[in-house]
Amino acid sequence: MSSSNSKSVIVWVGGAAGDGIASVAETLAKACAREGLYTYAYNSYQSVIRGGHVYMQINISEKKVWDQGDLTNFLIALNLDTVKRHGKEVLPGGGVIYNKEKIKVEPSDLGTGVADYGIPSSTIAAKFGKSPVMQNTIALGALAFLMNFPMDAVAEVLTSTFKKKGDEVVNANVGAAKAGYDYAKENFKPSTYSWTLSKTHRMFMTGNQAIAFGALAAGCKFYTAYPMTPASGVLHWLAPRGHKYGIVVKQCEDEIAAMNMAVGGGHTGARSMTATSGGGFSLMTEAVGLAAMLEAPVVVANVQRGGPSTGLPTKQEQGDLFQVLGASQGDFPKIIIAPFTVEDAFYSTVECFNLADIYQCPVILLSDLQLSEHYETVDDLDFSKVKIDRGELIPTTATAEPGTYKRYKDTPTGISPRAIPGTPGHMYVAASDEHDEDGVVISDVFTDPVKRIVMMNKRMRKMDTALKALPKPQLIGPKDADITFVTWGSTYNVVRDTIQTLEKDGAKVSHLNIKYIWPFQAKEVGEILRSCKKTFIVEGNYTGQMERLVRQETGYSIHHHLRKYDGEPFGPEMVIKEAKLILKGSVKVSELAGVR
Amino acid sequence: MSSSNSKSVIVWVGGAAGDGIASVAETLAKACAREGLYTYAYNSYQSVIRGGHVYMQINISEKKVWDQGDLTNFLIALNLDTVKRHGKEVLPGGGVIYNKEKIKVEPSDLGTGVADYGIPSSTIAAKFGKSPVMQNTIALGALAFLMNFPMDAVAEVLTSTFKKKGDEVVNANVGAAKAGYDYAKENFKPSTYSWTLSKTHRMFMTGNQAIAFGALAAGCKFYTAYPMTPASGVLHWLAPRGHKYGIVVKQCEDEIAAMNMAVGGGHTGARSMTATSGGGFSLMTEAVGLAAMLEAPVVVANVQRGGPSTGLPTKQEQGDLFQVLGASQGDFPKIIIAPFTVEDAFYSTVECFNLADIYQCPVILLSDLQLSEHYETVDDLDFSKVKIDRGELIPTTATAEPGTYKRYKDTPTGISPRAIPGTPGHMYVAASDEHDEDGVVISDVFTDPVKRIVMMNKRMRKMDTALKALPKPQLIGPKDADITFVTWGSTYNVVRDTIQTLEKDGAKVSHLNIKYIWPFQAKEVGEILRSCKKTFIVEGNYTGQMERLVRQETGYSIHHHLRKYDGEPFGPEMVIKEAKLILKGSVKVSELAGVR
Amino acid sequence: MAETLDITKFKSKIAPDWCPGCGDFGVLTSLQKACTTLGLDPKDVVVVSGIGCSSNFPGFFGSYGLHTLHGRSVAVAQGVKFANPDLNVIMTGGDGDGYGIGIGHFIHAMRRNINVTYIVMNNQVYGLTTGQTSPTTELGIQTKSTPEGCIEVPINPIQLALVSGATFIARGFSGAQDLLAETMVKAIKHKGFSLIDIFSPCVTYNKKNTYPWFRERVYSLQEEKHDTSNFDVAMKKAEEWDTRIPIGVFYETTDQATYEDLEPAYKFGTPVKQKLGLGKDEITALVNSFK
Amino acid sequence: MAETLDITKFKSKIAPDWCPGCGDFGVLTSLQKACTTLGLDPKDVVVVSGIGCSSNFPGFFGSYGLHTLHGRSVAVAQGVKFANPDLNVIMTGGDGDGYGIGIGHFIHAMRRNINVTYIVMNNQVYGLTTGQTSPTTELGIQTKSTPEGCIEVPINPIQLALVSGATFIARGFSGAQDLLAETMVKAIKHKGFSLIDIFSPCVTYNKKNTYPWFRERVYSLQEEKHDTSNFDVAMKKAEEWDTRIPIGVFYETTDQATYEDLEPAYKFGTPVKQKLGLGKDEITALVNSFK
Ligand SMILES: Cc1ncc(C[n+]2csc(CCOP(=O)(O)OP(=O)(O)O)c2C)c(N)n1
Ligand SMILES: Cc1ncc(C[n+]2csc(CCOP(=O)(O)OP(=O)(O)O)c2C)c(N)n1
Ligand code: SF4
Ligand code: SF4
Ligand SMILES: [Mg+2]
Ligand SMILES: [Mg+2]
Repeated sequence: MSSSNSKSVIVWVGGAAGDGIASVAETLAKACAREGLYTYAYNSYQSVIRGGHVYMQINISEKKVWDQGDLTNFLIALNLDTVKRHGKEVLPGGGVIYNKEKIKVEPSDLGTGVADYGIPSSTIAAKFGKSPVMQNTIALGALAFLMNFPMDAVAEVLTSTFKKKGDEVVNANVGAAKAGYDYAKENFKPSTYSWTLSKTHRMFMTGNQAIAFGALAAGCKFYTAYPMTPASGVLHWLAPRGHKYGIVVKQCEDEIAAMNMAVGGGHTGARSMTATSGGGFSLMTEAVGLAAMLEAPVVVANVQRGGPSTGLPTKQEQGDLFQVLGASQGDFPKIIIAPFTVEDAFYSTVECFNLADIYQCPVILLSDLQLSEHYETVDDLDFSKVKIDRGELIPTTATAEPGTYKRYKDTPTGISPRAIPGTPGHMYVAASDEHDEDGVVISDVFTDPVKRIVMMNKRMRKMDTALKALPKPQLIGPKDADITFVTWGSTYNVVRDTIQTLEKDGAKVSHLNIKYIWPFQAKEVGEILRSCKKTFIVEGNYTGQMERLVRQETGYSIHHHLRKYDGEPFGPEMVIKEAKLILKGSVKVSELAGVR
Repeated sequence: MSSSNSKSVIVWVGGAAGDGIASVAETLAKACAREGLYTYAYNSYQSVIRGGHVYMQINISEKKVWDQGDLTNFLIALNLDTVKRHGKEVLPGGGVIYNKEKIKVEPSDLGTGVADYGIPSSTIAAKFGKSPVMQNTIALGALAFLMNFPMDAVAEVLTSTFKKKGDEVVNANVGAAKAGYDYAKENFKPSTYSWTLSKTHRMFMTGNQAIAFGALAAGCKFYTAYPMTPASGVLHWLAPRGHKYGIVVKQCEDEIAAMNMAVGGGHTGARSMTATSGGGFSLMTEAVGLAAMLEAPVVVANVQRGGPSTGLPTKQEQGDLFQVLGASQGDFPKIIIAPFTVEDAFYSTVECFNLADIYQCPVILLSDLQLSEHYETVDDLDFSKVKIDRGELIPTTATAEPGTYKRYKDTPTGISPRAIPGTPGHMYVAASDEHDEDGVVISDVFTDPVKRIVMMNKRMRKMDTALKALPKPQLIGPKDADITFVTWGSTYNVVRDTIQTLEKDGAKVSHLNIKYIWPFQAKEVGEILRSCKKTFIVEGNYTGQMERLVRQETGYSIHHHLRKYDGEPFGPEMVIKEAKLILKGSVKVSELAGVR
Repeated sequence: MAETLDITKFKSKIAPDWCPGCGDFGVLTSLQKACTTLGLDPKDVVVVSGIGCSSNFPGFFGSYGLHTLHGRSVAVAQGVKFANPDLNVIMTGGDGDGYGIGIGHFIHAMRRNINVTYIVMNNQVYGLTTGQTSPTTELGIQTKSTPEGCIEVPINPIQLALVSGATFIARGFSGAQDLLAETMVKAIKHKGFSLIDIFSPCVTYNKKNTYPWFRERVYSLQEEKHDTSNFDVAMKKAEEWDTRIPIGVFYETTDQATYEDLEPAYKFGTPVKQKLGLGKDEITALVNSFK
Repeated sequence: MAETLDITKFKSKIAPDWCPGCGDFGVLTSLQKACTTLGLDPKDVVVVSGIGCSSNFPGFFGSYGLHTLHGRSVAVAQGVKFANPDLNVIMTGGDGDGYGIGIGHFIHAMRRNINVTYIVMNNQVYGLTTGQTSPTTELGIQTKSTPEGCIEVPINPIQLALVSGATFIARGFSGAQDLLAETMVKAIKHKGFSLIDIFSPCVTYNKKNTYPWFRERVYSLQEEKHDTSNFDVAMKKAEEWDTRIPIGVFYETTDQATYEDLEPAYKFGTPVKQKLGLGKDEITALVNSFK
């Protein structure tokens, strides 16, 4: 977070939906990224198309930034509401940038040591056409001066952004930004900031874009979806690329269709995926079990948002862990992976497609709103790590003696060589009813208990095989740490940030992030946690779902927890505070911790 | 089970679907019930309308019978297939009854000491009309002689069954039964059985009928359903009674409609219920979360069958525990109850309606095929226990200052007095989006984190309130037992049976049945289990779902388990065998047992 | 409809947060007018919606309301009506909500001819999710999910309703409020399932089917003396698009019994108003039926 | 159709376990005849069903098959077709499966005019679940779930298909096998969505709509020289019931482009046959697009 690092700055841009906040923020973040700074931008928006209160938090630094931070150095306020809500959250030494011809700010709106950067934006904007968002560009220019950031970098981004709209628009925007910069130079005190700009061009992307990019890289040929926040970003990125890369991108009538179509596509041999959030996932669960029974590869992403029910459609939560674990009736093989960074979301998605093909089962990518929708600078991806493994797929050129092929052959690994429709001599019927090795259903004439057990064991054996092959969980940090953090999904990041601070203060800290949620790596996770002094899980839900899952699978009860379910992401400050209390020993351990 | 009790007998009736097995079995069981004997009948059938192999296992005794038993004393075989499959499962001293003019039985088909009771049924049947099922009636008559059961009792049941069809049919059936009785008397050796017949008339019903009857008694006014085995029995019992008791019984277009309609009905003030099995429940999950968020009372039964997916549609399993626990996204209040006997299914259903009204949340009745579909003699129900509690329901005659009523008032119990549509002055909008105490959604303009937390806590607090009020789990048997059984749902019964046998052999045995699954009574269950020497859970699924849930909620790992997932119910023999090995100490305890 | 109408009774304390100019404003006012004209008591009206911009409707309307799940308003609303047929049940939602994910409930509810009114704010796009294709999006239209243009033939809600057993079928335009309010009055009065498909322009995400676009094309069936009892003509009229687009009542019949007429359980009265529990004799009879 | 036709190629090793006399037997033989007549290779045929007696169909048919979820055959089948448009995709199922729980997928698939064939064994009852009402059960019919008689107007699948964009719409009767097989040949040949609604009597649970009942009533549209290009006449014909019931092709058009014609991604070839992964230049371009 900024305060702990002088070479960084936090900027908030606040206003109403439709005020063009995203574009201000994106221009700023892109400019920083291109100059070689790291940025992390989290947009706090509402379930409304126009109006409401929206604010984007942009954390900028020379070193990698892990989260949106806590308070802000600069607040660009596009309406009075924003000043009233956040004026007091600006750090001393910072200030509030706004159009003083539109908004009247009282000194009492701001904390002490916070500068009033009112600008006559309307007057200035008038020179550059009558687009209402022009005053945003002016504010951006002023900000550039105040954070001592090269104006040209901003101009460059504006130019590339608007060039398709023609020189006039480009010049207007660049002009407005410069005018804002100049006004600030003349009227505000010079900036205390100084930057060493590496100029390294980094990618700037969201978790959803990383997932979509990963799907494209993995050879996804069939993407189905029904729009749902916060998963729609995947659809929006893939839709315009489908016709460029030969991917059938299909918006369906509902999530039931999206999932069942994806199962059909996967069964037929096309790498298939769908994505949704908890509400849509509810409707997909029946087909998750179908995929498991047909042994059809399919990838389904659940991007979690605030629940229950429609809940908080645009807010952060990690409350669907039990839902994905309990998706569909009965016992069946499934793989659940929770990506934890934007980069990892890319690699994990590729991995999901491989695992789906190898184990011929549904693979659930469990993301969350913060991970999927926040923007972040990403160091270059390593494409040599992108390998495509189709598993035991029988070539469509193969032939077989009619009647000899057993689609569901009972094998030591549980994996049966898979033929797709169109392959000569391998005809079979894939059935959701229990069936024999050759696929013939056994539930109609006589449900042979012996055959049933063989097939159940064969399917479940795939999970034992997977458990052996999956990368093992790793404890980051010293073996003898005084405190061990446990995380999953996006909370990994705020905890990395926290740990840097704690280590600066000399604490010995370690960290276990749980990425492979199912099959659960009970032996390894249990051993790691039992070797730790004080364990502390940080997760974004009410009931402590991961904490419970860990106990269920390992018998180990984590000592301490910090849970959040108000819709807003964790900030480092609250995590640090709790961790320090725990280190001090002033937090009592949870009831079950230690009991057998 | 029979072998351990001379005053009992087991009869199997086997043939193909459509052979009229159910009616033979029902006549026999009814006759026994009317004479004061206890009976338990389990039908092993297939997912086919005609043909396939079906057999009904009827366990009859002077004392309460807990299950279908293991092997049989008499086998009524309606086709050769039945002889081939079960001939060897007849106990010495017993025999096989069949039509020797239709079936050719080899001595090698039967075990030693098993009598061949072939009857020229076709010839005899000819005298009583040409209905093919007449030979079943003849076999029944023969059986009456062989088990030394009063012929009149059988005649009486046949008479009452067929009286609506006219004297001719009655006489034909009674005649055929008598003829079978007489033929047996002349040709077979006299029976060794003797009965003390109390003549107590007992009810004879299935678990589904008990659930349906319970719903009727509880004042269910709206029952929605989409047909699904093994839950359809509830619909089939209620449908013809709807117009007699003022219940709207509605078959819907799918389970999504069934559940959402029930939520609408419950919200409006009618006690509403729906029932399905795992596949249909998958489709209902989204609306389970809806009910929780609207705080609408609704009862939904999931009658489990063999999974995954379509799986084993007509077979027993307890594999949906995780599914109901993970039903719908996010954290929300819900109550899950697993009835364990036919009587308890009746009382539990009544209880579900009360809890739904009191806690204004979805209540899930988690039954299973064996419990719901087996027939059993039931001692008279105690209707003084049937109380109707609508909870904090505001009378529709009440009035209030416009704008003063808060539907979701934050209260110490979490329960907010509830007004239903039509009540003057209490208008509000119930929303699936997060809302304020007055119901106004907070997710559009500004998702106030403080309000969000208040509402989450208020809803979840209802579960703390419920935990205090729910009946506490009780350990049956001595505190110092050498072994403690843990069960849920129908396995309670086979374990009761097992315990009787073990106690005869002098073992000290106790038993904990878990009826209230959610909110989980962690404190009590944990204390009880930790006070036991050897714990042993018997459940019908592959992954040991209840064993895992117990560990998740209590941190306690049960020492031993017996799991079954082949579709057939547990028989006492296999449970006894395992229990004895455990008592001997010759079974190693499960890995996690004992570890912290 | 008299402009002097005082509709405050049906206003809620919440100001609609639709985009300025959104077609849904006109639908809201029209329903407030209609319910006022009908002299309904707000406590006896239940407005049930799904999820979507249009589905935020109940929050802005002064009566009992339910804001349910995306696509489920028709299912939940039927539950409300089954439980208490004395209530006026009105469903409000969008084209995606009703004709996309919710189409199954829509069609089966019409078969039942259950006495409810369904108001669909059809903007031919998914608004709340920021502009994807909908079941009524025209061929070739570019949206976030169909950047190369929509390639699925749009649903024709009127024809679908005609062949599915709805007994009152109309279309409205939020730019023609008085006609819309009148149509709503008829629809709510009608005994049986009534549908009003309403052109309610999305000013933010639908750049083709705008107010002007509709104004140039719509005409009133009633002004043209359209015979609302003629099924075949209604089918033909429902084909018109592109150049001239009819609004008003397409079809209306009372020959078909309503669900309320046929449901035998209602002879015991309104379910929510019945006393609960079994009498002694009922218990004995039921217990004996198991013996 | 030549009786000498050798259909063994399309027989599976499993003997159907339908009740003796079930209408589905005739449908099975007819499809075997049709596929043989068309000279299809079983490896290129995928039969996709839901759950129900009729949905056990794929198990008895000699080709690739999918036995999916109740009501989802049309969704899964479209996934198969999207992934590999070179396959002949045929959906088989029941009235409950297709017109009840599955009606949403059915209607939206027709809008897409995707090139698949849907064969519905319509017995107007739920067979596998032992005889409850179905969306095509006639008014007044008593079933396990409607002991007082069905009170919902039955679905009219032909009219529903007509207004929903299906481009080949026919009806068959399993008691008229040759006509049925011929109709199937046309349907499979047709480019676009083809529906054949088939009267396939349930001898166990439907005591009204039996073989004799249909035999007395059905007549061939083709024999009556019905104009299959006339939408309005097709609508009228689809109203006929009670006394005379038409079978054969109601409506057929090739004016409407198929989904396969319009989906831009197909210019890269059949999805399952494309090579996977990105090239160096593609990677660079994509990476830069994020900078
Ligand atoms: C099960 C489920 N799927 C998806 C969504 C996301 N969602 C919310 S509104 C909406 C569509 C809105 O379109 P429409 O019904 O036409 O209403 P409009 O916003 O256009 O008025 C969708 C897909 C959801 N809330 N629930
Ligand atoms: C989600 C779900 N709901 C319900 C069922 C139970 N079920 C199996 S078949 C069937 C209906 C069968 O009727 P239909 O589709 O007409 O086929 P038929 O047996 O008449 O040929 C139902 C309700 C199921 N398998 N899955
Ligand atoms: S997005 Fe469209 S539909 Fe939604 S409120 Fe704005 S204008 Fe209305
Ligand atoms: S029950 Fe009906 S549909 Fe099912 S197999 Fe028998 S006759 Fe056919
Ligand atoms: Mg819309
Ligand atoms: Mg049917």
